[in-house]
Amino acid sequence: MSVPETKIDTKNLPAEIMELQMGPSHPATHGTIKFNLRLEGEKVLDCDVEVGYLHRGFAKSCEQVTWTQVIPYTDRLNYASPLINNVGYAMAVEKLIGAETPPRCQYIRVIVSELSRIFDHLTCCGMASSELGAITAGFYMIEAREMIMRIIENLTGARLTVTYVRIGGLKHDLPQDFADSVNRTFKIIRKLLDDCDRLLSRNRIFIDRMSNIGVISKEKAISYSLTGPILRASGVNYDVRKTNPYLVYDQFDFDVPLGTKGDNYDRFVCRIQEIEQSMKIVEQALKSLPVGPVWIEDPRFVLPDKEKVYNSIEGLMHHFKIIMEGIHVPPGETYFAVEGGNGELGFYLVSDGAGRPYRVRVRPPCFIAMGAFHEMIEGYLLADIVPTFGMINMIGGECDR
Amino acid sequence: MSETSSHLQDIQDKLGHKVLETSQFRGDDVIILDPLELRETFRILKEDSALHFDFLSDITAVDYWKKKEPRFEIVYQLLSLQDGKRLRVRVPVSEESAAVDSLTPLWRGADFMEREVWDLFGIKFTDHPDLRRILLYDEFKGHPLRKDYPVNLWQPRVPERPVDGTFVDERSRNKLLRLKKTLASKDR
Amino acid sequence: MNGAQVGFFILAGLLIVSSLWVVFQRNVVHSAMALVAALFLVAILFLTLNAPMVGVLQILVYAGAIMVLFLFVIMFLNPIGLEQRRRLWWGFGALAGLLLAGALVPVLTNGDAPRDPVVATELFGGPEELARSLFTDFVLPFEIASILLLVAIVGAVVLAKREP
Amino acid sequence: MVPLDYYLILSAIIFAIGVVGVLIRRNLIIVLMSIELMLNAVNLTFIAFANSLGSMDGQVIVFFVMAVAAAEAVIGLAIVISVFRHRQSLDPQEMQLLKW
Amino acid sequence: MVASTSTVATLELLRWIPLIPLCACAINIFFGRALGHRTAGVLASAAVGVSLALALYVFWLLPATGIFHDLLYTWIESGSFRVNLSFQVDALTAIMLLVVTGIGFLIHIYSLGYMAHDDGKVRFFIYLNLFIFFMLLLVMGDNLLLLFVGWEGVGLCSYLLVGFWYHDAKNTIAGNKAFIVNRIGDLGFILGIFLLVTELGRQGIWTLDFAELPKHVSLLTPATITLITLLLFVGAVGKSAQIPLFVWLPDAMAGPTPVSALIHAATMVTAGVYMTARLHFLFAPAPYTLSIIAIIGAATAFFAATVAIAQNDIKKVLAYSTVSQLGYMFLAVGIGAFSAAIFHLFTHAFFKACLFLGSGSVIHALDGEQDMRKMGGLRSYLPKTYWTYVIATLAIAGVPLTAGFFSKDLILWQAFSHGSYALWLVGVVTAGLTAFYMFRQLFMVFHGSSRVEDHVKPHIHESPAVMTVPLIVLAIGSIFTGWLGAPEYLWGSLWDRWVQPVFGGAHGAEHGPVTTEILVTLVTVAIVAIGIYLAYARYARTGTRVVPAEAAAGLYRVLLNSYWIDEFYDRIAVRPFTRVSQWLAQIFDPLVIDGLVNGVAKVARGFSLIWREAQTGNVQHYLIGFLAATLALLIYYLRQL
Amino acid sequence: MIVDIGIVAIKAFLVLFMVLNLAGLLGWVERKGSALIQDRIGANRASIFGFAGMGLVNTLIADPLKFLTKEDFVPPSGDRFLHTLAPCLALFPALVTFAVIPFGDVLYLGDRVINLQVANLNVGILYIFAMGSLGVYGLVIGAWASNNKFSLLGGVRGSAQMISYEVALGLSVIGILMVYGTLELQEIARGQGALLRELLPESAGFLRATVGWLPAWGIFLQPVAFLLFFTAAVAETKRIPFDLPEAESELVAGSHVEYSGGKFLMFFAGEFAEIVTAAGLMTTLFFGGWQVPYLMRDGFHFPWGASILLPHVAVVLLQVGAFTFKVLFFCWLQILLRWTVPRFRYDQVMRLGWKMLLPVALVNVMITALVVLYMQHNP
Repeated sequence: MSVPETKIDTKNLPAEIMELQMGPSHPATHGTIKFNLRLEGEKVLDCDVEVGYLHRGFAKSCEQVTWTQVIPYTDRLNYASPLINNVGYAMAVEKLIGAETPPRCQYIRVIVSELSRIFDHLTCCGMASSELGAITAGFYMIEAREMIMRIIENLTGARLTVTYVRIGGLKHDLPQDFADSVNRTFKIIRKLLDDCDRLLSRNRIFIDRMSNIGVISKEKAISYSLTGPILRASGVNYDVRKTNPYLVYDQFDFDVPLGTKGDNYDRFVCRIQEIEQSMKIVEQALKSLPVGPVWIEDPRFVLPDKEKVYNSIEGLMHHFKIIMEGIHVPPGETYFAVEGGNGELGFYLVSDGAGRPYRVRVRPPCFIAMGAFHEMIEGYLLADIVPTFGMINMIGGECDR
Repeated sequence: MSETSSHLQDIQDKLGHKVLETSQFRGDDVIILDPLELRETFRILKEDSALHFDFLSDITAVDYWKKKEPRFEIVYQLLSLQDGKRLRVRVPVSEESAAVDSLTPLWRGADFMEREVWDLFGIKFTDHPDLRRILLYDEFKGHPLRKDYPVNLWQPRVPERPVDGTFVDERSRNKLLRLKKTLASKDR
Repeated sequence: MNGAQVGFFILAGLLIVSSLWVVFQRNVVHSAMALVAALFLVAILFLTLNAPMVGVLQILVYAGAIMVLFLFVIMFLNPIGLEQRRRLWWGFGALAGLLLAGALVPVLTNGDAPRDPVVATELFGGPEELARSLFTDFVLPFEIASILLLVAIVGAVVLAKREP
Repeated sequence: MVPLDYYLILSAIIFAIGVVGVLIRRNLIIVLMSIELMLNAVNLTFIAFANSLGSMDGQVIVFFVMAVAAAEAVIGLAIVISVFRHRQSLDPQEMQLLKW
Repeated sequence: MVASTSTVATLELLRWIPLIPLCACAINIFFGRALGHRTAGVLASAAVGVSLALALYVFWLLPATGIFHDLLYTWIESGSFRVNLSFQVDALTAIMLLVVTGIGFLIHIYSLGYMAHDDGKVRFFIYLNLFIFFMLLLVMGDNLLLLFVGWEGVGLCSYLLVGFWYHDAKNTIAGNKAFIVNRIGDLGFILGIFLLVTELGRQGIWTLDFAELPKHVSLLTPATITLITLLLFVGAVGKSAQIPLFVWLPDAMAGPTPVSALIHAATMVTAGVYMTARLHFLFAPAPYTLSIIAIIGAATAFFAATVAIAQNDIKKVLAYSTVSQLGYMFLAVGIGAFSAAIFHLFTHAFFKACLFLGSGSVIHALDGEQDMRKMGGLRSYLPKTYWTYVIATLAIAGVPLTAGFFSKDLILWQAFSHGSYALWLVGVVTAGLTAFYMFRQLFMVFHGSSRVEDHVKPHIHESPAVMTVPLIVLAIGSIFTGWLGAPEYLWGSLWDRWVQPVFGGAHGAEHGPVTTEILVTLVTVAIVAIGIYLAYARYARTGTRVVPAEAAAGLYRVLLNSYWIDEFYDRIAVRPFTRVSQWLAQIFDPLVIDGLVNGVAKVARGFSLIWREAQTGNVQHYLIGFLAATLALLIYYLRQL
Repeated sequence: MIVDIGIVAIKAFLVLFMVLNLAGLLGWVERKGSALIQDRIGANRASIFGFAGMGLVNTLIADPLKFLTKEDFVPPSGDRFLHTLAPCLALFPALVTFAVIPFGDVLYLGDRVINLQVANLNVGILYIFAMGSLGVYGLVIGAWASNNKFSLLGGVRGSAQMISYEVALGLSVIGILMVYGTLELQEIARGQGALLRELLPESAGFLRATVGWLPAWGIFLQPVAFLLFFTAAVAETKRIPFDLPEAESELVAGSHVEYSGGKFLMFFAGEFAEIVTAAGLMTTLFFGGWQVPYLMRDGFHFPWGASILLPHVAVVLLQVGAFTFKVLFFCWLQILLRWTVPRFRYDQVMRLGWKMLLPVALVNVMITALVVLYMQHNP
């Protein structure tokens, strides 16, 4: 008897799987990144992250220029918080040299780092909320960010490519009315954040979109080497400023906000609270800002005064040597990490004693976070990519280098 | 400093002959490890309760072309979340057998970092689940962070990749399609 | 031939054309759109037949819901590729259709219903009339129809749902 | 006034077209749509008779036909979906399970 | 026969008596799990409690010769044949009502405690409520068909409850046995109903109403009546576990003890008695049947009593005791003493329920142990259980001034005065046996030295109040209910005055000389006393060795295995049946039947192989045929025009 | 005859003109409004010959011009015919629905009585739903014809969403229909001219005394229905928080992703026309339509007895003005909403529609039915 051989397996029917390439030019993938998604309906079954669209060969470029000339390159890493990159790189080189900057310089570095962190978090949260459709709240944050931007512009002369920090010091001291303008701005920012809090943090739709989405557990977060707000949202208390205090962070009173669930909402709240903590640090630093030079006193690494350069042959030669050959960093290697906007921003430098770095390696926090993205999004819906990716705060410049 | 030295001594005791050399520089603890059975060595570093380097900060490599033999060194930055101790592990790899054990079974975050090292240095990681280029495109030739890769080298142009599985309604006459057809006929 | 008849012929012509389109289009979505047009035209014909309520319902139910469902399924499955025309088979089908129409027309026109419509009242075909009829004489079928719809919903869910 | 016969002839034609569609098409969705067409042809006769007899019954029945059509479409499409999942095809000829 | 002169009144309250337990049952079916075990049980009990209250109210309203009637709707209507779904309550029904709801309520309460730790509690109460509903339907139905529905319903519930712990195959087998044996009886019963309907129908009377039937009994020939009553009695034999269909009842003890108490002692098994009493107008004019009933009853009573002597399972003893007591009732029926039968039914319900519940309490205390050889000396552990048990045992044994004394004595006196001395003798001997085995049980369980297994010993505890309070109530009933039917030489029978009108002149109480009556009673009491003494002598002393089954010899062994009746049935009925079935299944069916069927199929297939080519499986090809036929029809129609 | 046709044509033209212009206006309002909310300046670059002062007018002209002069792009693998048809399908229902919405009471012109409504259908509200249900085709067909996975996803989302919310939309109105007992919108609008105390039964003396002075607007009789209707209507217009078919951050622009130029303008205008229609419906069903409180055909009659008599033309103008004002108000409300809240996720929208709105609407219908029944038996 010829019974047609059709076994109907109702459990494992072939699914209508749709392959969708999201990016690299897609509104949600700010910066440039591509997700190769496999969807079942709207559910993400599989997500392959493709990065590298903004790869500029940062490391290779750094090997071609002098130690000092690397600093502008670092501006372009995480362009939402360029000052932290500057600080991190400069301090890594200083560690290799074995020098320590004067206290005023350290205080100013703390101030600019924290301003940059506020800047970074505001950008991240603002963009994330506006991608969710809450454009107004997003604009409020952008407005607050714009005020920070003005302070930085006033300080460094540039909005984004600041190049403010130097090896062994700073480009120049703070301007006159810096403290006043910062305090004035913070007042406005606090009010704006209050507005955002009302528009977002207690908005049912927003909470529904954010909470329990992109959950990553404590153990997995550690296993994926996540750092920064993402790790802390999962409940791991790791902040470089607290664990390995650098600069003068150990002199300030601030808290590290921690999450519990490790979902997007925790990340969002962590970042918002970190803004407040950063403002607290800046205010403390401004209050106890010591007087003194902002440069170390070591002619091997510091450019001479312009007066000397123009008036004496030694000065001119000194200047020429440093500019043309670069400072001579003793041979060796070192790793130095600061807490960047997205997490541990580490610099691994190798010097062979010449004026140029032999190897510059950045540990890019958001590049590593993108490695965990598929873990965060698989099993959620297509629309959940937007907040999840937004809360990672992938910055193309830093991720792709 | 004696404290950290004893720390290094601890590690040496635990790992035995796997540690080729230990050193300290500017307060950083550095050990150089034997590339053989690397994963097991790292497992000890990660899971030993006294060492407990449970956080893998970074993986990168350095090319000591014509400076050192073996040519490459893979550099791991480890961190202990308990007390914030850092440890740098360097693993020399020669050019001929440019491959070491992948650490993805220990730290899943090692995935991207190892792919980057493969991409830029051409060092293979055995047992890596998905060792592809990551920052550069698939057709890229060479590994640019090697010291013998010239800075100003131009890569060949990549032809357009074919796109499969798209439904094209032939009757839809629009400019682009017409343009392509005329171009094709001209080629003929 | 008066104005009403001219209107009817225009509508009828359009209806036949769109119906033919439904059947002979190779592209499913085009077929579906032609069917929407046909349903819309039928609704207008209903309006000319003193049945505004049913006409509007026709649009609401058929065009607004059922056909959207069709389109939804078409998109959901997204069947790629066009059907091949098989001349012999299609010709045979067309012939059969002609035969059927040829046989149906005389049978249908042979009824003993009055050829000219009864003059309708103002309310005829309106919601009140329909509702009165529906909820008095036809209340049992109405309830049964509701059960039928419920069964259809359950059945559709059971059929189309994939086991997790 | 348009005579009743016109409507009847029209619906006969539409019905025949629907039958042709069910007969010749090799796409289940179009087959279903052709069935809808046939139902509509019948509806048209109902409405036409209702008008000519001055009775609401025809319209009420059309109402029920619509309900049935909705149910039929829903179930039919659900079947189409599950068949497509098994066969990756909408061709009725692919579904010849009902034979010995 | 005599049309009752009673007045018929409508009382819409009646319908709620059965419907409330049914509602509770339905609620528990759908929401029982959601309500939780405890609430479900309380709900079920409360429903029966409400029924009890209603029954009491109805009882209070009911005049001595009145009938309450409540028509729900007409169930079957076919020509002049009409069956209503309607309830009636007369004196007989009222008593049954009180027994069912009263005992039922107490057992529900008891079950709350007894089943407290069982997983299937909700299910249990669903079944119990359903049972109560069907039982009430049985006793309240105003026609034979409704009675039959209740009859089958209680059978179903019995089956469900016997096999309640269905995880154990033994229990399900017991349930099946009960069901199958009952089916044999029911077959007779339904045949009897059919015969009654057709025979009456032949006379142009189409009815099954109890109110109507008596008027038409005279239309039937005596032979027909005898046949009908015999068939009906077969049903009663099955349901009430008489010889030869008693075998299911001992096995039915596999169910939970409250079930045994309610179904297999107090209510369901007495349905047969009730049925014969209800149909007394049919049975009374069938003397042949009555004598058969009397003989079967007496035989059963004696036979079961002898078996009970040797049983070691506490519940088995009670089961055989029940069979025996039912035999008494049928004995009473057989001599036409319906009133006495119902009276014994009534008192028996109390003391037997009390005994079962007491045994349940013992089993509960001993963690499920049922073997009397592993009991003993429980008196001090379970004081309340013990004292109620003592009272109930006294009652069943027929010790003077207890309920059992009065009712049993009434039956024996009726038999004696009826002139059936042989029956009387059997009854008296059985009474002695009853006393012996009941006291044997009492002594084995509560007296003597403890033979309880060591691991159980520390856990022995008196049952909670929910279980002991029903026991106490029932024990009180076991004494005082009997006083309702005291013989004339004491204070006279309230009972007869109440019930007798129902049976009209079916059997006027025959009052012989009082001295004779007292003498007869004294004989009975003496024999009972002997039985008690023997039991005391044999079992009451501490350290008594209890004969284990293996060592049993001779008569004891015969009794222990209940005359090997089960085996006998197995030999003569079950095994041949199985063998024939096997032959049919393994030889006849595959070869002959299948051969025929397959042959037809093969022939058909041969043709189909040719025809199937036309069946492409393609819908559209089928549509062509469809279309062709339509066209043909249309053309045919056109040609007609 | 000719005059009648002329009047209808004028009414149709006026309504069409107003709706389209309102749609254009809303485009400007939306930009300026959002800018106002977000502390920005907003659209200020459109200038004609360097004259940038009148932002509104300039934007009204510049926007369409910009769209019309852009390239009309059809994706290479798309379906050209359907791609062109889709925007028409999107715009058509949005425009024709306004035909049955009354914008004023009757106007007496000489001995001619003009009903200020383009078409008076006895199944008016059903007509609106029927036409509204056609709106989904533009979206779905456009999405399919683009042959783009993002637009396909948007189309699937859109069709599911619109069908789902049509149910809630329809059910939310049933209460209103029961209260006023008609399907004709003009009748519903007229019904809202009464005062509450005329509707309340004698027995509800306290209510009559306290709120009896309120006009019998739908919002007072069916407040829940209004909330449901508002939500469902916003969902039907596919704007934030329900803009899943477009969802620019995840689906780029969803169903519109392959549209540019004039076709996109049609989608755009269709969306704004839908807003206007939704606002018109909200006004007519829940806020008295063209009714001004206490304004009768001959002037104001206040509940406390005072009255101001007005000429007929003034009354009609007041009514039309009130209607326009209300419509504008609801348009603004929708825009406000769009710039305030984030977007739902697909499953959340479905959950809201089927598990929140639908049951609440059903309960509302039942309660309303009970109350209406009670009032019929206890007048």
